[in-house]
Amino acid sequence: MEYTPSELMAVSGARELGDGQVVAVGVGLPMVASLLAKRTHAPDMAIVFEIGVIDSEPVHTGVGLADPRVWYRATVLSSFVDILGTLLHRGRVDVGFLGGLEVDRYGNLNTTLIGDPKGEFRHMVGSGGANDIASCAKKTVYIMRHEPRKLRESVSFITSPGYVGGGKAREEAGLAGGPSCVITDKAIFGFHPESKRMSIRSIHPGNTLEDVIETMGFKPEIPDTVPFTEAPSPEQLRLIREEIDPGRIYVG
Amino acid sequence: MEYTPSELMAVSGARELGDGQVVAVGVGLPMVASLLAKRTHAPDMAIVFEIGVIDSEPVHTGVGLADPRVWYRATVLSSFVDILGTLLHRGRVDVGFLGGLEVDRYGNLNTTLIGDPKGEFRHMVGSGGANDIASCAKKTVYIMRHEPRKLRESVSFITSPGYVGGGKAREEAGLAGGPSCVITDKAIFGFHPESKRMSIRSIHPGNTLEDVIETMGFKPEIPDTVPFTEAPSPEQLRLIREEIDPGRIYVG
Amino acid sequence: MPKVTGLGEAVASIADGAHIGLSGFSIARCAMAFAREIIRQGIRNLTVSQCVGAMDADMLVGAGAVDRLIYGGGSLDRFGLLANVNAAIETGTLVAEEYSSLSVAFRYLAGSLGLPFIPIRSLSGSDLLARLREKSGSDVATVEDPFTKVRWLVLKPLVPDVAVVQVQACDAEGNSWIMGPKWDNGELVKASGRAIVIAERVIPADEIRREPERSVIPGLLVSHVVELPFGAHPTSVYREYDYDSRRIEEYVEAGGSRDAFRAYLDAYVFGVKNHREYLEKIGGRDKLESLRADPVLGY
Amino acid sequence: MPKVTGLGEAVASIADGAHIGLSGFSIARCAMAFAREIIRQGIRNLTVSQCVGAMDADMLVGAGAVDRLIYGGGSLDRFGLLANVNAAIETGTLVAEEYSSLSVAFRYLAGSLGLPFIPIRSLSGSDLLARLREKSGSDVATVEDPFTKVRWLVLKPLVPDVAVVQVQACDAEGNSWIMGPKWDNGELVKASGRAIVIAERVIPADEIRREPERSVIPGLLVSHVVELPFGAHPTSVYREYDYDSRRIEEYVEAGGSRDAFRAYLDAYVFGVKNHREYLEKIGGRDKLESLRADPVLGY
Repeated sequence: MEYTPSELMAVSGARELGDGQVVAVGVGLPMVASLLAKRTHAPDMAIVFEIGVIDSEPVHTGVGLADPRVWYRATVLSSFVDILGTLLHRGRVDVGFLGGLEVDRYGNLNTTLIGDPKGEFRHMVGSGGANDIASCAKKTVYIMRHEPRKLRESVSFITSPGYVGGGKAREEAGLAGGPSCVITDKAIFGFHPESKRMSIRSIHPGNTLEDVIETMGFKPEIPDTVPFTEAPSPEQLRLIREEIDPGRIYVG
Repeated sequence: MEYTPSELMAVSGARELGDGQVVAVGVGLPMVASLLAKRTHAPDMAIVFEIGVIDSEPVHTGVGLADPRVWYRATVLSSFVDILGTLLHRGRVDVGFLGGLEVDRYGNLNTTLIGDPKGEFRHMVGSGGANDIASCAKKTVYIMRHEPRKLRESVSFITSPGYVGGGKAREEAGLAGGPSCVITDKAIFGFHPESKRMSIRSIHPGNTLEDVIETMGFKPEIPDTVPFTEAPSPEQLRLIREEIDPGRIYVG
Repeated sequence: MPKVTGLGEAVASIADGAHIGLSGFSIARCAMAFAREIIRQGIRNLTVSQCVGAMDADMLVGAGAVDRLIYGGGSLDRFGLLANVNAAIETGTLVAEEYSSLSVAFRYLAGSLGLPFIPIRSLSGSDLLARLREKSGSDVATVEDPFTKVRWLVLKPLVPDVAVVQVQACDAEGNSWIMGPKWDNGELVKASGRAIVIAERVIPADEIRREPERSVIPGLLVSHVVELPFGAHPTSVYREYDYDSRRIEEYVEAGGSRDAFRAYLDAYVFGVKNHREYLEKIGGRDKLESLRADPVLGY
Repeated sequence: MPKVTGLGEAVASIADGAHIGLSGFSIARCAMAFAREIIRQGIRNLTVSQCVGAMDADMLVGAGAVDRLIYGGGSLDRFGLLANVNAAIETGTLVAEEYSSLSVAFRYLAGSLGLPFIPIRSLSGSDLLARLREKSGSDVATVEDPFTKVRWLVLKPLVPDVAVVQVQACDAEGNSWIMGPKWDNGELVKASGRAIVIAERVIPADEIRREPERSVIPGLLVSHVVELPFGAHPTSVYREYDYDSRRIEEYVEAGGSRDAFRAYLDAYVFGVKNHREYLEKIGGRDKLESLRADPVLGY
């Protein structure tokens, strides 16, 4: 069955989530991936939004977390302190699911200052809850487009820390957890257990290793064997297309 | 107009409260005094109970704070953290209104360990919110029976600190505020501005200075002139008897 | 795994020696049926915490199920003192760590937020603090405020293994409403490792999802949901039923002596197999209907 | 003194240079009519704080009313960026202290509870922290946890002079309901010196007293109550009305340049005398009715 790169990203994201887990997400592909996991292998997973929303069941697509469409039929409507404090900071969030404008080879995310073609820095969206999630979740999963300007040797501003300078740097900053994988539209990356450098885990069907590496801003670690990413199942595709994102707002 | 000592205590307590103030109280005479103030000179005063109740309008007398009768028609029903945290600890409670089993000459309250006739100590109710109120309110007002065993030279256990050892001891313990007066059924006491020893402020009509002193466990400071406490007005008595405590549960 | 279970199964999930935080305040929303089942199952060596000690904790202490009580003092309001707690303190059979209401609430709050410690103005200058320093020096300390250089008392977070909370209504996942003041229950549940919810009524999830602002307990913290009408008897559940004065007075009278309290337990705990038999014993449907709350007054 | 006043009087109570905390999140429950009136009255040199920057803050910054912004980043969701905030940061006309959502929420929480400081795990290892240390070293520090000896980052409480909060309903004393997620509004109000409540509807106190569990803001913290239907337009108020996409897009287009934004202000702020004229200008009753929330969906 045919599928788009975005659909594979969503399906790959869903596979990172386990039943019974608590997952902190924003809108966009992370939300599609989470809803997909919940409707397939993880029915008892809890999906939380930072502003105070637990397990909503949207029937319309929203423009962001501030859109009441994404709060519909929640089980709890509360507050930042409730979600980011008593769940996340308390250590109850298993997976933080983040997008980003730029990520570096150590999994540090930048959503604050982005260089423009003139070499000047433009201020973007900053952290929101992303820094909190990257700092406090048991692990984080990133989803982003595979482009040289997005997958960078280093970022100009660490908004949300990954493994900081690599090695034990994250631990030394007092943080547990850290990014477990980066899902792009061409591949999935993990992190080397010691160096914490980004390492290719799998390549999406239809891409070559060369293409994957040439379209990023740095050369990732490459293990001896690189498998292809498992394709989406027809049922996963049906759920995304018919139930989760019928307007194809997120999964283009 | 005739009145009982309890009625004068309630009226004297009401006089310590100002309009617009936030007053933390327990049930009993402090509540009667507060409701009286609110229905007379302090309509915009807020009465708060530690368990999470603001400005209730009881129509039946309750057995204590845990009795839903005293929560009736509240404007807010919330929590300890809301009342004792965001109001009291935040510094927004103007007056804390406390009863006590024993108070010493420095205004320290004991509700924990009380000596029995055999010379043994019996464990009583402990603090509840009393220690918090005594520690954090801008000032505290005590209401208690005038008996030698209740007004003591020293207490065996400081549950809720007054001026601790007197002088600057309260400040040195890191606390502002402190007791402003003790209302008994025979007199009202203040505290000497420097020594922080209990000092007679006024005597209730019908009592003598000698009687007041002889029926306490220590000799208070006595200023040159000791006025009589102002008697209740007919309207105050009417409100207490007909509206606030018609069953005469608290004002015996 | 379905969370809706019987009381026996929920109670059996509590290990000897566990730290449980109880939902009661004085004579309101006490986990009484839960306490009776704990005693019946013979679970022991518990640590119990509560902002203000209540009838549920007192009964567990009276039955010898509690080694350690962390609380802010307490009573049965005008009905009397926590006679079993007080007696156990006086005879030294109970390690009691006494705080104030706010200091226990702040310890739960710190636990709920994953804070390493929480500063507080209360306790200073009191003998409560002096005793805490003697008994459990490791739970109180001081820290210098780096901004003002003032030294503050700080408390360690309090993190019960299990919160046991009596609520008016919840759904099958444990998403719960608590009507009336919540005292410490929100912070308690969120501090604890997990929660057991004992509900007067289990309602459809759709009802919860219609007013999600009312959810005080998120289901993801709940391990067991027990539907148990009148589970707080003889204490009250706001908007559901009033306290049962006669039965509380009977309890208070029994609290005067070891033998009398043993007789009380024999009658109301060991003498009945379960909550249903207990309700029959205290007067059955007629009695219970007489306690039903007036819908306007809430009691 | 009656608290119910017009918008003009409530806004006039805010001094130049005051620190105001705003209720908006992105494009939801923003204090837009309030922001327009601040600009009309020419109040300046404000410090504005918000967990996540929203349209209300962006408009005030664009009008030059703000010297200092304390926030956790932000956007107008898919409509666009906070163009005025970003431009003012880039040109250096705004002192922006950037945190994360939780760190601002924790600073409000500490302010609301009278804590001297609050420990947090967030920010460490990030350039947010590095910048905060450069810009406002006095608001972040470290403290050693006396229980574990681990060094923690701690934040100073954040205590706005005034919280400005857009709510669905309140009574004449300001006891308020907030439907939907409250994001930072509870902690904001309780941290602040006082609150101005802008309500879609002022309801009888009896209605508040029938469900006091729903009161998010106690009236005793409120100095002014302003009844102002559609006061958040073009942002949404859950269960009352949806956001107005066309008007938000118009705002976003204007945010691209100084001149265009000045023209926007001329049209929608300076070009109308008050909220009533503003509502006429954006389409009057027909337009507003088209935004009314569906009672089941809430939007």
